[in-house]
Amino acid sequence: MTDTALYAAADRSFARKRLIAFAIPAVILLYLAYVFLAFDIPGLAQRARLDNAQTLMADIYSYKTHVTRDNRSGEVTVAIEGERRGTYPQGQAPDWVTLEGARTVIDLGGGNRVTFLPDAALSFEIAGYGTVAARIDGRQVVADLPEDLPDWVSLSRSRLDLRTPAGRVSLTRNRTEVFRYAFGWELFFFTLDSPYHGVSPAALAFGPQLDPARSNLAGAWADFWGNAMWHHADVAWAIFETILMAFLGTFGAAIVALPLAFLAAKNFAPLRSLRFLFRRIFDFQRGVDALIWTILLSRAFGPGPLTGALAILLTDTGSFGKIFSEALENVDKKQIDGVTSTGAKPVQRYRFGVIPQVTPVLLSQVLYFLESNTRSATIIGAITGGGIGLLLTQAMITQKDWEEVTYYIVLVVLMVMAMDSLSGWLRRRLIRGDDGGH
Amino acid sequence: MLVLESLTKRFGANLAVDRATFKLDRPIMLGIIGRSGAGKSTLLRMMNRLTDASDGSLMFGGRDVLSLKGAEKRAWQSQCAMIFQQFNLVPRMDVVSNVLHGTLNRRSTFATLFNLFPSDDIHRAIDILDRLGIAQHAPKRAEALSGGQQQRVAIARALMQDPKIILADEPIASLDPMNAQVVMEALRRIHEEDGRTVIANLHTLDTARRYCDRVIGMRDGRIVFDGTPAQLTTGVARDIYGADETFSEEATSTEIRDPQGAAGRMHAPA
Amino acid sequence: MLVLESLTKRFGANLAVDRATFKLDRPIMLGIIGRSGAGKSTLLRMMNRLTDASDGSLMFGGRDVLSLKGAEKRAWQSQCAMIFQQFNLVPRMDVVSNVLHGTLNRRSTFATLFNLFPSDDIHRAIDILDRLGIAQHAPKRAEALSGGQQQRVAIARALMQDPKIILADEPIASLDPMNAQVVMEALRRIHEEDGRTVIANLHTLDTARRYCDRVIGMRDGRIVFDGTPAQLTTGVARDIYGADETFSEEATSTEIRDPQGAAGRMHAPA
Amino acid sequence: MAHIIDSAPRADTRAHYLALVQRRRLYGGLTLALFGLMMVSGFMLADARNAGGFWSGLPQILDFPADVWRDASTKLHLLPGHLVDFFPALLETLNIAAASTLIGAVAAILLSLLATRGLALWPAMIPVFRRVMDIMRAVPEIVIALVLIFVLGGGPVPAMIAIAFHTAGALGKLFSEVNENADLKPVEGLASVGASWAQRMALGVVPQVSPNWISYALLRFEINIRASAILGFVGAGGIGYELKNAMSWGQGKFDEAAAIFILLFLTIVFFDQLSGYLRDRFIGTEVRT
Amino acid sequence: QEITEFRIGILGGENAQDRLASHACLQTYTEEALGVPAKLFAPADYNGVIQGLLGGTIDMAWLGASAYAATYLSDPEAVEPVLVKINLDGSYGYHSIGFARKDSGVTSLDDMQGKKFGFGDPNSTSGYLIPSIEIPQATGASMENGDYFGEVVFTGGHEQTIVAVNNGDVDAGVTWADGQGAWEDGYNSGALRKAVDAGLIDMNDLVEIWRSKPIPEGPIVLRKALPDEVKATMTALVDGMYDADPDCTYNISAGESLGFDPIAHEAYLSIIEARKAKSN
Ligand SMILES: Nc1ncnc2c1ncn2[C@@H]1O[C@H](COP(=O)(O)OP(=O)(O)OP(=O)(O)O)[C@@H](O)[C@H]1O
Ligand SMILES: Nc1ncnc2c1ncn2[C@@H]1O[C@H](COP(=O)(O)OP(=O)(O)OP(=O)(O)O)[C@@H](O)[C@H]1O
Ligand SMILES: [Mg+2]
Ligand SMILES: [Mg+2]
Repeated sequence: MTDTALYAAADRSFARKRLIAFAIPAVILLYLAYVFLAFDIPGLAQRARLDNAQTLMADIYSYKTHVTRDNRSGEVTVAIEGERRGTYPQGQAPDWVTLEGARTVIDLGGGNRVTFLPDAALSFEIAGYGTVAARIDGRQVVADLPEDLPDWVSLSRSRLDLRTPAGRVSLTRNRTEVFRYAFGWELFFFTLDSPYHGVSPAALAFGPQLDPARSNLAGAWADFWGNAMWHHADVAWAIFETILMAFLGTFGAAIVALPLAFLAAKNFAPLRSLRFLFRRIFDFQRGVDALIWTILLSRAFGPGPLTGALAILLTDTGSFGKIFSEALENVDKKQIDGVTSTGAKPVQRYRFGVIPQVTPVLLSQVLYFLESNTRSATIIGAITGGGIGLLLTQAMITQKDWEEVTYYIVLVVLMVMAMDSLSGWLRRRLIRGDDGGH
Repeated sequence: MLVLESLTKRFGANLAVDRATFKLDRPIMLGIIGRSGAGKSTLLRMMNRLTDASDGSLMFGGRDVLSLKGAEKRAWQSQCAMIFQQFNLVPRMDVVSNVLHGTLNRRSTFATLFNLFPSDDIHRAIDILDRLGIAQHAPKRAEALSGGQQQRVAIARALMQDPKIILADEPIASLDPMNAQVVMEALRRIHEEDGRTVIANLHTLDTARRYCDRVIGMRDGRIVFDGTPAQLTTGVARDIYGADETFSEEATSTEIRDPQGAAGRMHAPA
Repeated sequence: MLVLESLTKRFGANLAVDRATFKLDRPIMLGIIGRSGAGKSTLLRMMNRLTDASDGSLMFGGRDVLSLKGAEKRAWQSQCAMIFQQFNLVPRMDVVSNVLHGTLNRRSTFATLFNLFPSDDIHRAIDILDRLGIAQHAPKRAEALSGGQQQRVAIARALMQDPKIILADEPIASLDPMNAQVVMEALRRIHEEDGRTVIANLHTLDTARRYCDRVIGMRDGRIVFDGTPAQLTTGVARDIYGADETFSEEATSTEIRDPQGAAGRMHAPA
Repeated sequence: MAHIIDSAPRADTRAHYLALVQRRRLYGGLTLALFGLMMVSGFMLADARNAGGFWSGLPQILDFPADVWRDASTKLHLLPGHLVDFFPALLETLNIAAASTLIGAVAAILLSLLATRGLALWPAMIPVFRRVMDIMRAVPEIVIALVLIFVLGGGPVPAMIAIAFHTAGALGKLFSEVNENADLKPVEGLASVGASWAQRMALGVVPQVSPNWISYALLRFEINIRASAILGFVGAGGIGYELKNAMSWGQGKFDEAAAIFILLFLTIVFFDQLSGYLRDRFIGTEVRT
Repeated sequence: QEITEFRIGILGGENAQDRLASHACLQTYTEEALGVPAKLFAPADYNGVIQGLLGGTIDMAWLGASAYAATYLSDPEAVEPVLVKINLDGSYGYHSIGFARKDSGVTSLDDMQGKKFGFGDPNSTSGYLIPSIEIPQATGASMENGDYFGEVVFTGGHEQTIVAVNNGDVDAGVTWADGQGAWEDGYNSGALRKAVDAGLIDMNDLVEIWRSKPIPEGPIVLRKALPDEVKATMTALVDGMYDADPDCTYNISAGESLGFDPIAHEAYLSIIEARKAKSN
């Protein structure tokens, strides 16, 4: 009898548990389904541009050199990534391009060869396929290709486009272009106008002096640091500015928040109303968020790292104010009593009764924030105009050089991880080794 | 010398200390006993001015202690050292720094904020630690010490204040019997050698009997006994503790029986 | 039935279990004694495959237990229940759920995650709890129970596995004498009524003598004694525990002397 | 004699301690000086590299809010309409935050279990999973969002994926710290009955750690609301996008900006307080039981 | 009254590094002419520059006409227009150009019904203000989502618009160009030309679908509060740049031009009115 009652009770309790076990995932799934529809994820598949992803992936590890002939003037230019700053001086070209007056022979490697012929004509020897010849006939592009075009060819009246693994060739009335792809980040170390371009590191270190005015190492460093395509010096400054924003913002906020936190802590606030007021101010500062502070401050201070630092400072004063005052509310009264009983003055009471207790909590919080603020500073920089964040977002928005974007991303990730390790290291060191309670 | 007149503390409706009155006319070692909640701590905290009294007066050397304010109040606190059950040290600071806190009242705020204590003080602190047998722990953090050692650091801090009176609020309640004995002996020695008044809250009868010259018993905030240890019979104790017939002294004992049979009072009652 | 051959476990340079060899040919109740660090726990954990053996073999019914992997290994674990000194229940879950965990191996992961235990199992769990005298605690959280009750829940979980062998690692070490007796009696009853093999690590001699059919003594990882309780003389015990002349059995005893004077072995040795 | 023996170690202690104090003062002083120097020079450098100076900017700090107020105050009657108009954008921002927190938390649970000693399914892989979480945590959301906007087009999905990715790393680390403190006994108990890894985790670990997990996830949700608003600034939709457009137009649309700001601010404060309250409750229950 | 440094703000249109690089020559000339350090700032968007000018943290910038109007409407005393870029044919107007991908089949606004249309930055004259007034006149419908176009979005800037159209993220967009020279080159100057020079697009992939009436070129503005001799020096410097250093002129004027000529506030009155009309 008791057993049947127990059976029934257990059955009921398990029925309830099953209900909960199913209800929670069901609610979550239902919500995700709603989000799925609200965000139009089914439509995403159509909108997604996988060719973009491909471009991006290819750009990350390779670059292309453009060989362009202006079909009106017949002038041939060779430019890395087609950029002004990556253009070979007139009459010069990499060794796989042979300039022979009206003819230009471009060796794409592996038996693929493009020849620019006079009068806007070209021939393209494709390994394993044959030769494609094309020219401009009046206003129209004509090419000797079979009726059904292979899928790597696109031909219209105004344009011929041939995409082969060795490279890409396009012909329009105005110009003929050949792209040759190569691994690596182009001109990462030296631009074309540097005497050190294409010189091996060993030759740099031990070889003959290349520039009479400068020693090889000093010259190489100067040319690398001032690289006009990669702007290494500017990038280094940008990283430094970002870290500076995080550093000033975080520690500035900690310094401002500490005395205010006393006014907002239950056990230290002289007035209840004052405590309430400061709590609301902290909530406000956090609620407004660094992003909006940045916008508000940029009127007064203009673009630059100081504005970003102040924005972080304002938000974090709110966060720290809250965290610190909670830490202060949890202090151990005994230590304060101990110091008070010796006749210590109020300031001494805080110095010895309170500060040593809260320092570990405070310090570890501040250091945690330092790391996360490095990330925030990247984002804020993108908005105020400062630091690596601006370079990164601008490079991304203009969607041009994904290798630069990759470079910045790698740098940002390394920067954040470095700050993470640094703050972890400081946390371990200071909190264990801190005996003065500084 | 020290005169309490109807010293009273009210917490809301609760009378924690109810018209406590007694008088010390020379430095003695005074024990205050009573069960938990009897008002012992509150009494001591009022004497040190950690807690404000509700009523009554406390005179020391003719001065009205309760009316002192600000710097004068703190000066009084520095003359009237306090030792706590939980030691109340700053655990993350080293032992010497903790002892040096005893000089805070005398030194300028600014210098102490940066931990700049004169080296004379540092030497004296080490001497005091040495006297209490824990000089070798000087550079350690307070939290790294055992309970008994921490309590001796607290005593050292009190001595550093060079006080007229030492108030000790259940100084041995969190200690094991061995450490309890060391600490009580240290307090006794300070009383005897330096001639300082020591007032100690104790919750065990035998400790009071063994170390004190005079014992005060409190119950529900009132002083219900005031006499020599010899007058403190089991019957009186039963009254103080509000216990019934089954009360046994051993229940409150923490004493270590001396194996040589030399246990007992260290000295004759005053 | 169960054959251990040179079963060995090395932790770095330390030989926790050193070529343990014994054989059980029918279900008995086996006690393993030895002092702390002798390797008792490690031996049991290897048998349950919670810890991988370094060397040797363990055969059960002709099957090589040590070579089992994945699902087969888990199937073996479900046939060879384990009871821990610290109970190792899920404290925040109710008693019945904890007992039902004994069926995890048989049920699909998905079903168990959603609490889809068949109601037959639920009823059986309650029956088992009833058999162990704690059915009334079925709906409570495990953490709300006393130690002895929790250990009985652990035994219930073991029974729920319907195992051939029950391994118990110091099942009574964290229990008071009263609860220890209840738990040991439950284990004995399970052995006798269900005919299951019970292997229990015990750190007290008298418990082993009183409840076991056969006793193995371990010292420094090696099996130094294997015999009936009757053969376990004080001299032998002294060898096992590595104690000197002052060794007294009472030092390890946790037995409650029966006030009616009916204490003693519950049954004749096998 | 006894005196000499007695005082020798004391002199030693003194010298020893004084040396210690000297050293500590030196290091403390140096640290403090270094820190002060870094703060001051860092401030001066930032000041120099900024377009406007700190001291010259300080008196103007209220100019912008004043402009906004001047513009918005004449159009207060439009405010309720704006609040309604922008509510769907706010909802989108909240949905991004909630969905990414959910997805990120689920991934974080898996990652953290795989990266905790004693719980990991493949103990040898623990360092790998830890590194993975470190990297996921280090990548700012904005980076992933912008890359995904390139591939997927603008809208909430890139933001959601970006935030979820970062959340998985950030929560994963916190979760694995919680997991490390979990009691392994119940897990061992379940292992002894032949439970599979999933069963051991779900029945042995989750009940212990879920209050802390939930508390951290709530905190993260709060952070993610801000993150998703910020991502709107770079084209990921939601309230941030509206705010950027209104703010950029400036004079003339400050009433819209003000309305959006009020919505965003109230939302952040509301969820801040709500999550604070819920966290107290969850941690509270844990303490109680 | 003295200045200690001179701060030049550069509007969006290129990525930040390239913007700074193309203005480096101007920075050098400024330092030579004024004898104080010159600094370049490249905020992320128009608003950054406008706020800088209003707050007095940026001394000179080349604004779009609409951005000038925004600045003027916020504070008439903040800046004054001094110079304007002169096109190769001597005019100082330019056009808002609507364009689409050639392979999308869109050749005019008529084909855009129900499709996705992209503006640039809300503060851009050609990227938002003028098309948002003139296109509704042409289509006879508002720019609200679904009214004529299926969806109307802000891409954030000229360069983003070009990329978005080129990628097919939007079906058509508007940006600025002088409308002179060859379409294939992206005209003589403007955002399209810059994109072509940067190797970003091939103009053969794109078609023009709409062109606005001429828009007055945005002015180079100086902060009114600057000392008069500084204003005069800077005006003279930029005015004479075309003769002194054509390459630098090419860099700072986003393509080929005849340099800069003086202009006054009155040239922008109509734009200011248009902008007022677009405000709530
Ligand atoms: N800060 C306070 N607020 C309110 N009531 C208090 C406070 N401090 C003490 N009391 C009350 O005053 C009474 C006396 O407390 P007191 O701590 O002085 O007793 P005690 O004799 O020291 O006891 P114990 O041995 O437990 O320390 C008790 O009823 C206590 O609850
Ligand atoms: N996980 C481990 N890693 C390293 N050494 C271990 C481990 N587990 C046990 N040992 C060592 O193996 C030896 C045997 O330990 P075991 O726990 O089996 O002894 P025991 O007889 O159960 O002792 P106790 O009564 O203390 O439980 C001991 O020396 C112990 O330190
Ligand atoms: Mg007390
Ligand atoms: Mg064991």
